[in-house]
Amino acid sequence: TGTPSEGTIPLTSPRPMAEGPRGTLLMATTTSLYDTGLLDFLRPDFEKEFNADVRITSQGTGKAMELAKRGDVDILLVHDPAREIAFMDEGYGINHRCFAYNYFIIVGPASDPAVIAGMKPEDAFRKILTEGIKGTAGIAFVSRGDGSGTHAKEQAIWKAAGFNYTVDVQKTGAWYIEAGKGMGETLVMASEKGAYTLTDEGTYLAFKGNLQLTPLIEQGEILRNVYSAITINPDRFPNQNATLANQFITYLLRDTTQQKIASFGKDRYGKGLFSALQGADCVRFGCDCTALAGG
Amino acid sequence: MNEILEGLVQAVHLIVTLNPEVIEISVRTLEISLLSTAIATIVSVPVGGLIHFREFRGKRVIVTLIQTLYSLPTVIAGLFVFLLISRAGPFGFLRLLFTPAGMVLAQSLLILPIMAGLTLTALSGVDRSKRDTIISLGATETQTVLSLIHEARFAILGAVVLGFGRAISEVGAAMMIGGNIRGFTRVLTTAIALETSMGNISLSLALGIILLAIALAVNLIVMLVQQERVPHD
Amino acid sequence: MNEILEGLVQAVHLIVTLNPEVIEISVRTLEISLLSTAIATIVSVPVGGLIHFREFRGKRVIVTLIQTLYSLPTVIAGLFVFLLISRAGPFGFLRLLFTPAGMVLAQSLLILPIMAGLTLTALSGVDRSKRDTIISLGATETQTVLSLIHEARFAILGAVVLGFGRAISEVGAAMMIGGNIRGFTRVLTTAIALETSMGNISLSLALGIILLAIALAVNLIVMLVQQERVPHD
Amino acid sequence: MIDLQGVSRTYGAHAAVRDVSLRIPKGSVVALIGPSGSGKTTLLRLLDLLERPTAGRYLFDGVDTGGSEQQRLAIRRRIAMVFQKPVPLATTVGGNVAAGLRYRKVPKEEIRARMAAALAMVGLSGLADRDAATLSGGEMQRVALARALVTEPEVLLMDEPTANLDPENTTLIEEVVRRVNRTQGITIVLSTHDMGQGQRLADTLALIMQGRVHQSGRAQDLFSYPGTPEAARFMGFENLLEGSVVEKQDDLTVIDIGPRRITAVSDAGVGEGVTACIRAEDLTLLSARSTQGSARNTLAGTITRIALHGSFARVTVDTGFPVTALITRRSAEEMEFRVGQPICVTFKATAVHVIRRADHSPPAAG
Amino acid sequence: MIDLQGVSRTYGAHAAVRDVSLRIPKGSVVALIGPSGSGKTTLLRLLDLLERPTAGRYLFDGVDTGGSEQQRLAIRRRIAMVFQKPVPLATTVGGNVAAGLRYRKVPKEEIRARMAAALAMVGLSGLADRDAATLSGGEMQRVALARALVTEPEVLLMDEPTANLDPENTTLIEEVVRRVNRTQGITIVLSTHDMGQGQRLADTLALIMQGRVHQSGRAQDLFSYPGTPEAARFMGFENLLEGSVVEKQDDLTVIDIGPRRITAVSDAGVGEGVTACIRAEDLTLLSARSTQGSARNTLAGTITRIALHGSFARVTVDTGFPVTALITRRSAEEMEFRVGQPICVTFKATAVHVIRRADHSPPAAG
Ligand SMILES: Nc1ncnc2c1ncn2[C@@H]1O[C@H](COP(=O)(O)OP(=O)(O)OP(=O)(O)O)[C@@H](O)[C@H]1O
Ligand SMILES: Nc1ncnc2c1ncn2[C@@H]1O[C@H](COP(=O)(O)OP(=O)(O)OP(=O)(O)O)[C@@H](O)[C@H]1O
Ligand SMILES: [Mg+2]
Ligand SMILES: [Mg+2]
Repeated sequence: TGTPSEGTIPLTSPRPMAEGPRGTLLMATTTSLYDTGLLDFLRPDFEKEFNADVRITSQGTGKAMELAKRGDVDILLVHDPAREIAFMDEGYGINHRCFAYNYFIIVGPASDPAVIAGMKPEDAFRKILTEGIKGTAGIAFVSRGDGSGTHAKEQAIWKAAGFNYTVDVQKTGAWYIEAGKGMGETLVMASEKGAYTLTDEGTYLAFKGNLQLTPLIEQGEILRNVYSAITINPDRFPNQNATLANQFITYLLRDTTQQKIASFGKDRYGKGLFSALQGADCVRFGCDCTALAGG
Repeated sequence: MNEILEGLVQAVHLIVTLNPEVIEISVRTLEISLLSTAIATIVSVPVGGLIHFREFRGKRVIVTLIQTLYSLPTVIAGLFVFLLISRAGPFGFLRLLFTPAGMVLAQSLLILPIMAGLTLTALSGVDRSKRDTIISLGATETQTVLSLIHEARFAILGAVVLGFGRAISEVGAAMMIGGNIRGFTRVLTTAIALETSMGNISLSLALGIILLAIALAVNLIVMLVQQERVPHD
Repeated sequence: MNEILEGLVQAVHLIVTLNPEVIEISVRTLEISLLSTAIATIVSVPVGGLIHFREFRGKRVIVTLIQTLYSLPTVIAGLFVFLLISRAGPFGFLRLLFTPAGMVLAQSLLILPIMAGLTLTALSGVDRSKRDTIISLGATETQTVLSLIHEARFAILGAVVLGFGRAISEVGAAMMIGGNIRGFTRVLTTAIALETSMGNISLSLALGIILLAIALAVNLIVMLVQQERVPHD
Repeated sequence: MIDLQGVSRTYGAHAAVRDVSLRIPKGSVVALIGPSGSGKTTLLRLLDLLERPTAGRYLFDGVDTGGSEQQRLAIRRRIAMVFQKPVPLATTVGGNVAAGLRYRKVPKEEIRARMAAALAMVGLSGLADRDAATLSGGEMQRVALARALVTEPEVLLMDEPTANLDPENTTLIEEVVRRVNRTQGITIVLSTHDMGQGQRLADTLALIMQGRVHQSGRAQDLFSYPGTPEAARFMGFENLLEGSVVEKQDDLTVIDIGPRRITAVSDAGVGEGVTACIRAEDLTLLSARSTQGSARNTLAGTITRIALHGSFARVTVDTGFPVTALITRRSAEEMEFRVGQPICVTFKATAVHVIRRADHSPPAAG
Repeated sequence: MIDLQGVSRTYGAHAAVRDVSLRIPKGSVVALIGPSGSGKTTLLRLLDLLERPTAGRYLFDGVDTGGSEQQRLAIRRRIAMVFQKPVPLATTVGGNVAAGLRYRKVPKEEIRARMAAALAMVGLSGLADRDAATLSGGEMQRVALARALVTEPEVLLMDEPTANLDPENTTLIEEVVRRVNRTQGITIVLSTHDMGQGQRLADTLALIMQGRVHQSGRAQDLFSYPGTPEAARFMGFENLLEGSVVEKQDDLTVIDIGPRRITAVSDAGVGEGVTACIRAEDLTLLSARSTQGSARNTLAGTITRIALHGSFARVTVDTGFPVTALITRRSAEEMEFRVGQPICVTFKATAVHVIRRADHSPPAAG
């Protein structure tokens, strides 16, 4: 679990500034989160309330963290728990908070050649690998292969299924395709190749119309996908806009915002893309759930 | 293939309804790429002229290096500028990262070798006898280079048009330096990349068509200007 | 800025240790871009020659359109080819998507306008009296165009070098059509994009340096070939 | 061979060639002469099918040349042209000479042999492997001739072929031209500023002025009987005297030129306005007033100017109007002419070429 | 003004100019003559500081020109050159003429005035606004002269300035050149293939052969007393007779030429090998064997060839060796010369220019 940092800056400001010079909050986020449109949906209210511009650059997880480490942004939004912990341990961030979650799904062609529909994710992966290495026709798995949060999750599933990723999975045959690109393009590739892949639900829903893929596995603890926000440690980079970053995190955790998160996407996809992550759920997912004063 | 048609329809729709976000992005795109092209032209054409005109050791090497930089991937150019202007970099204090000014810088650097190289090629195409005539008429080195540029103006204009095309169409440096920040550094190419990654293929195509329409307008203006001033200098 | 040094060290290390994956990617990159350049040259130089030579209505329009396509974003070119060769597209049955052949196709299309346009510019630079001489000596239309190309060979070689540079350095179409599949369609630019998105800046730079080294080697070979055959044809 | 029917070529508002009709039979040699900018080059470019006339027809060997580019190419391959400012193609001298043969897909070995022969013909055998861009002006002009002749054309067009050549090379080239005309029957049309060359080489001279064929005919006729004062001046008549006929006796005509009268042979009638044209070399100078000799005309005057030109001297005498005589330098020295000296100018009635004013316009079409 | 000291210019293995020493005083007019490819253009390019000599020094007005480009530019601006093949800059005719003044930052209005004056001088006033690329050959040559003269140079270099011009325009240009030389004291160096032009314009002629100054001197001296047989042939001596001196009486020298002997004026000694050079125009033809006249030499022979060239006739007579005489066409017609007819050739002893074999090599440096 992440350790809350003892920042020198108050985690909340007494009252949002309604006037005075307009502030700027630079945010780095992973593409899959930004591409859903959630952040642009949440942004205007914050900007109005806090008299600030939120400038969001969406990048690959690794790149986003690199930007954060170099102090080029004020706040980081990612979904890769292991690396987040490392990031915090190295002292780059403060105020590490979870603010939403959803589930990855495993999609594949409707014909489901490996017959995995409804299986436990770890078992499904094992089955795909066995069939793939055997060379069964029509079995393929497309991996993001780009070190993203989704890729990290995929590796975690392989591990849980009892495989050493680099030895047992990578380069074991044509069945395992390392795409090295974004989620949407990976989905397109899986669709074109009639392959399985692991995807976040939001991107899948956005691309659904152009894909010949159906969700085959939507259940399983291991598929859970938790999104966090981290303020960049202002002690490392003096000019950091940590106040505004913290305000944004506080804003994310507000009940009203949480409701908006939970409702996001309903109008378009008929169901929400994210679940709220405050209150009871919080501790369950191993997040820092201390209440924020004035949030 | 329907998407292409759809894209066309959508492009027309975006244009005629004056979609404010598209207009904002388009204007920014045009500003940044025109400015980059202008800066690169001001630097590269005289530099190309001087390299062409002067004889010095290692000239061939320099020309080959310039031509090698034709192959500079935009991401690498972007990375290079990123390292310079990132907060931890030597010019971090200028706060150029994730700003349009930073994008202009990156794009200028990116198209500089192409424009200098094509200027060199253009000038090599001018007959030696013209150069002799100009020198014999008492031109200084600078005047000679300027006159040679005037003689090769069509080819050099071609180089400028190409530089503009490269600037307006590149995405790597724009993404790396601009960050595709909505309302601030988003340009057509980064918007296209975003829409593509979001699966909005026909919207991507629509934005691509708008980009080409802008390029066409610029080219038409260049063509008209060029036609008007043919015989005079 | 340390990353640049680090990148250089890493590039040297990757090269001297003959890192098998880097070598594989580099060879593929070179193959794909050389092949694309060759195809585009074979198509665009004669086409440029004919457009230059023939007088017809709408010639200026075509030239302007070609120059406009200088601004074609690689992603849009990639998207266009994608729609053609994706499974649902008209040429889906060829199964070119996510194959090196598909990448060659996309890159050829991408650099075609640039090379045709620069060929046009190069030929316009040839003195009218040379053209008259060639025609008067009894050249057919094809022979005239070929002879004019020979007269403008330095500028046209410059166009080819530029086309190669654009092909080897572009990432949009390579990503879209090739898919950056490790061990199959990954090329240097898509690898760079990947490493960058993973935040591996110095590795990205190392790959960029290797790409430029390859381009340099190609340019040096072109330079040597060109020097050897100056006076003869 | 060549039949131009009312051919014009205009550039914008400017008519470079106007309504030219010209027939050039097979095997003949025609020289175009005329002032700078009169349209000679344009006419040759039309003949080489490099331009299409803006009006009129051009028949080559009876075939209309106004057809498709394909048809024009077939005709153009029977013609060769040496340009006024020949440009080298970017290859060797040999490659330049071989170009026309390569276009005609002549076998390699034959090309080599014919190329070498053509270079030898213009006295440049050693230069086959030289980069053509390094040739001197005269060398390039000779290479251009070799390049044209090597294709064995039926018609050879030459635009000032010896303008950049010294007398020796001029003689060489003229001999080559004469030889290919005599032995191979090649029809030749050349433009030249060198009147002597026109006369040495050509059966027919066409005087081009302001885009029109001002006058054409046998070299000797054009030389001796120009049709207009402009033509006369251009053909080297230095003394053009305006006057009117005051007396006639058979064709012996007395012309009143301001203060003096001269006698000429002409069919102009009394009262008619005429221009009397006399060549400088047809005037004789006599030191005394001795009326010796058979010359009809003797005008007394004073020397106003003596200009030495090589082995000749040009002496201008004021006889009421100025006349200029060309005599050998040696005789000028022997007779010790000085400016201001009184002298007699004599010339025969047959030495006067009379142009009737009525003949001037419109200029005779070729 | 100009002082070349042992200047050479080589291109690779080929020496285009070899060890040339030449002094050209201020205000003089020097014509370079010589065969095609002899190095005239290269020499003029050296004089215009377009090339640097590969050996030797070039002093301009006492200043070494081997300095920095800056220094050379300052000198070059005092020189103007008309190229052998003038090229138009891609602008109007006016823009072409104005170019040199623009480079010198002359005020706009002054440029306009001087440009108009220069165009008028070469007879092309109307063409200021024409695209220079559309000019005819001769028009461009005149524009090039205007373009050079408008900068009011101290030295004017001209490479075959009238090669593409008709006689009338040639006269115009020659007059312009003479005028600027006389009135403005401009030093002029020109190359020409037209011997007459060299003599008309130049004080000094330099005969260039194979990159060297073969002989130089007053036009008349070079014309009358060429130093070598090659020079003599180039200077238009058509009759070059090889022989040896067999008798001497004062400077009256009897030379044995194969079957015949001729008498000449020379300081060659008995037994010495010489070349006797006689101009065709210095030979007189007499129909009978009448030994009238003061001419020392009378050779009987038969006419082998008559060639008519304009108003002259070139008659070749076999007198044991062939000699060629140039007479007026009129007298050839009056005396009814025919091939095969026996005839006498006479010439004065002073008409024979004797070149002593010892003088041939090495060629005299200028
Ligand atoms: N770059 C070069 N490389 C080799 N030879 C050259 C080069 N430039 C000139 N030459 C040779 O040098 C010689 C002198 O050339 P130049 O142009 O001075 O002759 P020129 O006397 O002006 O002849 P012309 O009367 O034909 O114009 C020629 O034989 C020419 O071929
Ligand atoms: N494209 C053009 N536009 C306008 N005028 C032109 C064009 N081409 C030629 N002319 C004009 O047409 C006239 C005839 O040109 P042409 O070249 O035939 O003359 P020329 O008799 O060969 O002269 P020269 O003896 O000087 O070579 C010239 O006055 C020239 O300026
Ligand atoms: Mg002409
Ligand atoms: Mg020359």
